[in-house]
Amino acid sequence: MTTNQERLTLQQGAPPDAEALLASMLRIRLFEDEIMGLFTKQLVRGSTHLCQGQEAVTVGVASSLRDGDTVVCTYRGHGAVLAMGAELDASFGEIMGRSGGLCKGRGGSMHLTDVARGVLGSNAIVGAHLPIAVGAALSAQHLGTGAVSVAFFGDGATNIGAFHESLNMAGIWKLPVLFVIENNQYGEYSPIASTTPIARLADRAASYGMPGVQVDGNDVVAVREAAREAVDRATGGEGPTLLEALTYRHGGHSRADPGAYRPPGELDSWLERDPITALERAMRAGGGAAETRIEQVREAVRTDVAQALERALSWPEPDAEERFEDVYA
Amino acid sequence: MTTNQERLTLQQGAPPDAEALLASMLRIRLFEDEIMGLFTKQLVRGSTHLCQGQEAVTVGVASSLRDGDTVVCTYRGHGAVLAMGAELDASFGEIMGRSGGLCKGRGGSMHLTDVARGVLGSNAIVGAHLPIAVGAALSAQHLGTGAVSVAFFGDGATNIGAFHESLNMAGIWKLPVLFVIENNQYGEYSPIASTTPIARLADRAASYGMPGVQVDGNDVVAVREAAREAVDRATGGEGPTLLEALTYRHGGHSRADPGAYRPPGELDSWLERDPITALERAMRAGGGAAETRIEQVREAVRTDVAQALERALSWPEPDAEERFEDVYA
Amino acid sequence: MSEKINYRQVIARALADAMDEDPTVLLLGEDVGAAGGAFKTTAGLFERFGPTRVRDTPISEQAIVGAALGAAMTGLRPVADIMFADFAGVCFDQIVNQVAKQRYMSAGQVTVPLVIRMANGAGAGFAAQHSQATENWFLNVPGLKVVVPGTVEDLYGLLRSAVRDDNPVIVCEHKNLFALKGVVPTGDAAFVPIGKASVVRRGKDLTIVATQQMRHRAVEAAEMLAEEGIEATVIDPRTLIPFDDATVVASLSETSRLLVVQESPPGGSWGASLVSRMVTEHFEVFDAPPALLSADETPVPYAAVQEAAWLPTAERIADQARRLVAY
Amino acid sequence: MSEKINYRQVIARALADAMDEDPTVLLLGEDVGAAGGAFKTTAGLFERFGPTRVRDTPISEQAIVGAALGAAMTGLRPVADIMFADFAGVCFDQIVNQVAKQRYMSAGQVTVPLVIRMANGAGAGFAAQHSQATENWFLNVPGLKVVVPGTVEDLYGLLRSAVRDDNPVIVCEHKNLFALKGVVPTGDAAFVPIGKASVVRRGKDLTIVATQQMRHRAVEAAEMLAEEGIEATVIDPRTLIPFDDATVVASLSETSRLLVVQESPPGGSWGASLVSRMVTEHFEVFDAPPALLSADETPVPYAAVQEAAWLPTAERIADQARRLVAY
Ligand SMILES: Cc1ncc(C[n+]2csc(CCOP(=O)(O)OP(=O)(O)O)c2C)c(N)n1
Ligand SMILES: Cc1ncc(C[n+]2csc(CCOP(=O)(O)OP(=O)(O)O)c2C)c(N)n1
Ligand SMILES: [Mg+2]
Ligand SMILES: [Mg+2]
Repeated sequence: MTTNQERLTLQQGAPPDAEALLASMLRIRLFEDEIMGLFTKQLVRGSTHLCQGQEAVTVGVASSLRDGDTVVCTYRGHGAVLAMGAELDASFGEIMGRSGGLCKGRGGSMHLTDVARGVLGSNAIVGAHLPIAVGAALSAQHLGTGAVSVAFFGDGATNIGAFHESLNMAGIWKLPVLFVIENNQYGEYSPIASTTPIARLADRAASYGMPGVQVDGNDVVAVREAAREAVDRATGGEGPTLLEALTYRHGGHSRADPGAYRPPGELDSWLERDPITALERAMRAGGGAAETRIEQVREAVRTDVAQALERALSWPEPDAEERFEDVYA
Repeated sequence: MTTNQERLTLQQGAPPDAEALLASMLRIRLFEDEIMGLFTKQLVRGSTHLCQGQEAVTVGVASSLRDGDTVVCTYRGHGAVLAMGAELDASFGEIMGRSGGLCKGRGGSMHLTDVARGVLGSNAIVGAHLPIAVGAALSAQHLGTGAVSVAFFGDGATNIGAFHESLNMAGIWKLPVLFVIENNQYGEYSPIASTTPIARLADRAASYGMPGVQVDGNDVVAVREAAREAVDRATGGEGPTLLEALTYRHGGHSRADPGAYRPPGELDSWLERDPITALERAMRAGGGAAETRIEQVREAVRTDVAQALERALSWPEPDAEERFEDVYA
Repeated sequence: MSEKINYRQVIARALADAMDEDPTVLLLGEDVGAAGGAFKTTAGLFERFGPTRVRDTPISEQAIVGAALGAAMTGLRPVADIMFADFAGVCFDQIVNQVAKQRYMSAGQVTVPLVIRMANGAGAGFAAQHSQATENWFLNVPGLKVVVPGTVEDLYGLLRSAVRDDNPVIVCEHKNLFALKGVVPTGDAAFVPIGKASVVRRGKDLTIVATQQMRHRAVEAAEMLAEEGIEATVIDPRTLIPFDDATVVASLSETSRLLVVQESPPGGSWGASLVSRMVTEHFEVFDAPPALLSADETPVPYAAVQEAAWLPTAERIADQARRLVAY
Repeated sequence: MSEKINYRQVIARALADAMDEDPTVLLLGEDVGAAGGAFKTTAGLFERFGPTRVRDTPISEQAIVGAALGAAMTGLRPVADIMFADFAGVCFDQIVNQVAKQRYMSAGQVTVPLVIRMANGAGAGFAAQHSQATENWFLNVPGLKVVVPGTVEDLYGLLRSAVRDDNPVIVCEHKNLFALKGVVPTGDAAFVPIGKASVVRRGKDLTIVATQQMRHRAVEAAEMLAEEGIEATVIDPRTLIPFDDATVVASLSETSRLLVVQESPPGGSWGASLVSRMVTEHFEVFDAPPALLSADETPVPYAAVQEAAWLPTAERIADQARRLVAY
């Protein structure tokens, strides 16, 4: 099975496009921070699932994709959707149920969709989007588009039936799929070890005749490198890859979950490995007025996020009658 | 992963209880032969799935079980049910929809159930009985009965979601389950290689932290030995085992399927490895008037099956009004 | 093509014609390819269109339906076969939570031109897990269309319309009608619009609504009744979602008596839903209580006498009709 | 225990009392243990009864329901929690083809004392895949019982009865009623029989039938109507399978006007099924067309104004009632 020993990582220094990667990760981080605030202000309905701490996974993978490639993700999908380039204001708007939202307010926090950017949908049923990713890959293979299909999902999702059926089908048909496990160590509140009898989830790839690769999910360069290899395999007709990115969600599972079930010190040790700090550290190590460049990026993203939120807040709720639209084509 | 190198097989000679094993396998063989005839005479409705050629798997496993152990199997379950000791006449009767049937004619060929003999049910939904087997094992563990739960299923069933969820749950809870793959090389008409990207299905056990054992499914002794080891693990609190028995169905998938999709010569090569002939060969090699003993067994089983069928044919259809019974307790 | 063809064979013809017409149409399901289908309903397509357009799948209904959905969202027009309709149970989430909702949740960003075929119905001795009228499982789930063809012509015409439709369409092929014969018209005349009922027989005394196997028994009953001077209109809705209420109402305005016959238990059924719509919206037309003749409220029993008794018969339909007319 | 307790907390109390009563009662589901449940409805049980009786499971609903079924067939009384009711989609085969049919197919050889809990309903902004009235998915499947408690007392009483019942019982806990308060009687008085409706309010002018969230809106509507001199009877069936028709009929014989209110689309719903039974079996009692007020025929939208409009409101219930009485 492939391992990530020889693969390029942040240890070898920040990549040329470090600023772009930093901006993309910061964009997600600040976006999610704002959503938390909006939720407590009751501007977000139902529930919301944030991904602070996991930004390097979605940004790393997204940065390995080309136009035409597609992504499906979960209810914890704000990061994936933004990493694919979705507008901040339309994303804020959707989560607040405003007319200008990505889905005109009809989908909400768990269903962000931006087909123009390759995001086919965010799914609120654990594992249910994996078969959909297989289907997108089937189209790519059948139509010869050369596109790759990516599915982001959690560690807990590897225990549901749809995971098994999807990897098996993609394996037997050698479909161009990247199955990306965002292993943040927990389901909702259960540590993965309490629900899964093996430690290395990537090993499940062996059941489907595909490589299983484990990578530091807080190292955006390592993630991108692993994703690129998988994209090359996929486009080369060698089939799917199961990519396990080890990461951590800084917050709770959803809403106001304080994450009390986490052993003391665990969060701190992961905060020290914060993917954004890690990239900035590498940039600084590279010198070249890194400090100013980092501050410029931070400032720019802060402004973008603030202005986008302002715009979204100014949008009206959708017309109630619009609820009858799009049930059928 | 455990292999069956060192394990006892027919090569080391026929076991002391060879005659009992032979009788049990013959009972199934002749029963199924009669069912084929009854189906063509339209005395069996819908469809029926026969297991000639696979007798050593169910008989070998059943002979490793103790009172209180339970079994669930598939629509191709006549062998498992008979191996557990179900009466021939009641089994014939059920398949013909007679009042004296195991389920009073309400279940039919795909749903033979004989709880008194530990058969909790035969299932017509591929894979759906695996979670039920997990539940029976959960009862055994929770109530401390020491019972073991067995699920027989096919090679094709290893690709359905319920397989994955069941093995994972049994693995994490270390439940006393034997997951027995009757690998007869085909789904309905598809060779397993056309639907499954790996050759050795037992290897899937690795995803669930349990041993995966492959055994010659046409060697009743080898099957029993492997099953005994699994039973010992289960009762010893070490958890479940995935046991893959390599075998072959001599007939088609169901009804009048001629099995035309099978490469020429394949059936013949498996007929040479017929599990019943194999046991008889070992008995003969052991000498001791084997020929007469074999003939006595054959004669006795022939008579039992013939008389049981006669009885079952004499039974009336159930009363139509009985269809309203047992919807609720 | 004016020669006779049966309900089983016409499926392969309809699919072949659809595949000829549109290269993005692709079939997937267990043994739909090399084996020609568990019911031989796709015989010959694998040889003709090859393994990439006629795909044998693993036994993985969630992946079959979900992959078909993903493919439909990205440029193909897949036709997924889940064999016995009862297997909709193992992929129910994909059908009701995914296929039915993707377009709505995305506010129209995705389109789902998807057909899901399944063999429904009782009467052939397949017992409790292989005989259900699963068309009733989808009635409460907006976003799906459901067709239940009862003749060779309707099966061909609705299957062709389903493949051309830009929405998910569930096509229920009744496994007890495979031997039924018919003749398929040529050209566009062969297309049967989704959502349009057919008036099988016209009579002034009562309106009988039934689908598939029950439609044929209803016609049988109507013929018995005719000999007694009772003239029944028999309507086959052919589509359950969207349902052609107008045709039923038009008939009721003449007969003012309604008898709905179905081969499933009454709870949550299309028949109960129709009766409810008719009385809540057209109460005045009724001169007698509407009647709903259903199968028993039990799983489907295996024994021949029990399954036969479980299903409404032509005799029982006629009896119910007589009581209604005598009311 | 006469202190107030809410709809969320009473679940843990009912389960604790059931577990005290019977050592074979065991809970399993995702995060029902250490975390006390995704909705905190099992808080404290893990600490009190330990990890073998309160089992955290992998995210594997098919295995959860199937394991509970197998355990129920072999001596335990499992209570399976599948969290949001919409997840019934991923284990639908286990519920409708396995749990509902094992006893029937075996001709009574097995008994299935099993409870499946799920949080149903809309109104809280959980959007299309987490808000459905899935109680309607099970109506066409004989072999199951389905209860839909709308008050703290009914939830406690029905959950206790469900655990004692020797049949599979689906308990729908409405996620928008968790804050509702009530007082649970002590002893046997606390048990609510499965299959018995409750008459919430008596009036001579019309009969309103509604469950859970809609039951409370119906009462609100009835109070508005009372101020106008319209007296409505409000009936909460509490159980959908088996349904207490008798109580509805008794009321109709006084009011002869029926209004059914539900928070799902009409197709295949319990409301349509009830209307159908009432008119086919009790046509004479009606002086006006029965009315069925349902949610819209669309998936559940997320935006506040849209979801609010999707659900019947007290105002719309009152309007419908006025039209009915004026008929
Ligand atoms: C089929 C299904 N079961 C249960 C849930 C409830 N649920 C939502 S998130 C979640 C935990 C998922 O854990 P994981 O896959 O690790 O993803 P994460 O939330 O950690 O990103 C669960 C159980 C669901 N949405 N769908
Ligand atoms: C969920 C489900 N999908 C499909 C089927 C139809 N079917 C019946 S038997 C069978 C093949 C099963 O193959 P395998 O698991 O190898 O068992 P075998 O029949 O070879 O013993 C299929 C696909 C089914 N019964 N249930
Ligand atoms: Mg996780
Ligand atoms: Mg097989």
